[in-house]
Amino acid sequence: MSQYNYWVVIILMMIGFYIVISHGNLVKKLIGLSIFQTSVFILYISMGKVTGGTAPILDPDYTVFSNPLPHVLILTAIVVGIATTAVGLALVVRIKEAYGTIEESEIQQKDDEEC
Amino acid sequence: MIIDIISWFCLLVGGFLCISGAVGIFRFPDFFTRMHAASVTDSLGSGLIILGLVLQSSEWIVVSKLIFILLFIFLTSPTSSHALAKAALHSGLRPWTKPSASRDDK
Amino acid sequence: MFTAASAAILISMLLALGRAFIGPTLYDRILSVNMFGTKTVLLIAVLGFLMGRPDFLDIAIVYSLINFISIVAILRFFEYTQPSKDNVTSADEGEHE
Amino acid sequence: MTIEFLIDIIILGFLVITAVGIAVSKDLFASVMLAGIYSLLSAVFFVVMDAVDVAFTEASVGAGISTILMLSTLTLTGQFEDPSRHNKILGFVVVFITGSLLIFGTTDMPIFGDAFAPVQLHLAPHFIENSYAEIGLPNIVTSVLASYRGYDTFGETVVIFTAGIGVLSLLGFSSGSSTRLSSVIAPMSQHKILRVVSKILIPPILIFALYVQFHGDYGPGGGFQAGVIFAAAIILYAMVFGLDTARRVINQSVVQVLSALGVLLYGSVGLISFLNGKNFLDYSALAHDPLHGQHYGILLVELGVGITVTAVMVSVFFTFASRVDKEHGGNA
Repeated sequence: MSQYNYWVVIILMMIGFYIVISHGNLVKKLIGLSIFQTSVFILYISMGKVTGGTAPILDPDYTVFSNPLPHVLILTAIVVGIATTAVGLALVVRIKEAYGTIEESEIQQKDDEEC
Repeated sequence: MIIDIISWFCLLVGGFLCISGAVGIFRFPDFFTRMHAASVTDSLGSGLIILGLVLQSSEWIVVSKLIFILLFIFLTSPTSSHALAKAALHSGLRPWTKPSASRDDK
Repeated sequence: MFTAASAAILISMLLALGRAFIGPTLYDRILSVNMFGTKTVLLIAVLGFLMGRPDFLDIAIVYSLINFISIVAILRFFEYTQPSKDNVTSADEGEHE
Repeated sequence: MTIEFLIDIIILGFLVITAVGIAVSKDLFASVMLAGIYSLLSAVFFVVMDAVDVAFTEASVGAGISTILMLSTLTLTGQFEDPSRHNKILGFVVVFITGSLLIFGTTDMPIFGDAFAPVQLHLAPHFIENSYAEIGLPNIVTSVLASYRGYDTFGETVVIFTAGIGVLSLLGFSSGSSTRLSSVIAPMSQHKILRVVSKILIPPILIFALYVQFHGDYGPGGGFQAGVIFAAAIILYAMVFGLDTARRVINQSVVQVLSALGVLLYGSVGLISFLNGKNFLDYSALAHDPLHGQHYGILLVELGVGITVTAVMVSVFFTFASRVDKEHGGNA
């Protein structure tokens, strides 16, 4: 049971990966990508946890703190993640305008017809 | 000691109300009855749980934050329920009536 | 006692999650997302007490506010995806109270 | 087994169930809503893992902005996905093999929560023991974010700014003539109670965002979180009272200038310490007492981050929403 968190991280990561590679809809792919991303966040935060520790905000009542470094990395990664997701969604909207669809196979088909 | 007992009572009753509301949302036959179960027990349940926490806290900053949470929940939860019910009614969803009752209300 | 309260909240979260899965209409899903949000606020508040550092209630405050915004967003954008609303003229009578 | 670990197990189980639900659902609207639940759950998980600052960020980003952007995209691209999936079995095989290899890899990982794992021995003890003497702030995360790793955070802020520019250049700077047609009917005009409650709630949200911005040195919070919350209040206003009304209150070109201004503020704090003969972003150069210098530096840098994040989120929302309005004639 001691590796439970890491197993869950891998399961979530694989679910996200599966959505990205086997679904054709571009918005769905982005949702899968965000699941994948969150699983990485969970991995980092799990590694920073110390048993019996508390949140890394200094307080004279506590001596054991969890590792603050992963928290910093993930905090910025979340906001950067939403910013890049916004760019991805903007691309999807443009693709919809250019091709009339956001299904991967249909886009491929239209590209082939043009060649 | 008395305060402890009161707060435990509040937490337990609040927890019970949360579960009963959730059972309602799971078991009731249509959207409007589910919404009724959810919103009625949600307000009282969260109110009681927050009250129980208030009685347990010693610092005034914690108490005031809890009261803010309660205030926001009491403002937002009924509002979103109301807006949701209105939107559902607009979209053509009709309240569930007993199957044997007359079906002539559209 | 905090343990019992958090257990109750977790059970109701599970039931709301179930409704979010099976909910036949999208409104059921919105309802369960809303309920899930309220439960999350409560769970974070109770967890703060359970772990002995109740001064982190700011997160619960944020949730109670952001939840409302996301429900408004869902309703706002959901109206666009709906088909025509011609059949509700009778319901519109009571709008302007 | 402690109660914390038990809650950890349950929350992670919920996360897996929700992720499976997202994968299975054909209705993209339902997927987005489940993704909202997924984000709520991961925030609870972060609280259980003591990462209160991260939970704060996830709370304001995941449930709010992310859902709003996904939904506005869905109104433009359609609600349902094509059920014909070409490489279902191949995908499953690839995922299964990769997953098994990774799970095999976890046997080498240190035990969860081990205080003597390699991660805990390198930098963290220095931060935990010395940050109060060196920076003078109780919140170690803020100290590390703004001071020890200030250069890194500067880079992240620039990435957010660049993403904002990317969205603007993809979806167009101006909304053109169609807004004139739509300005007559405000959206959600039929939801009177919603409008009143939003009017009541927007000022507390803005004040709370300021509290998060300036209290971030002492508790959970900081520029990133405050920026997102501030933007969320403006987005709420725009959704309830109409995009044009919001544009009249907050001019979009001002927002675009502000997004650059935040990055500039951050960079110029670094330059000032440069000119005073210290390293780039070494805040002890800002005042005679190094500790005071650190305080000033962190305050200014967090302010810059907050301004950039707010401006980028608002301008991204405005861009998406004006597309939606154009597509659907502007009224609900």
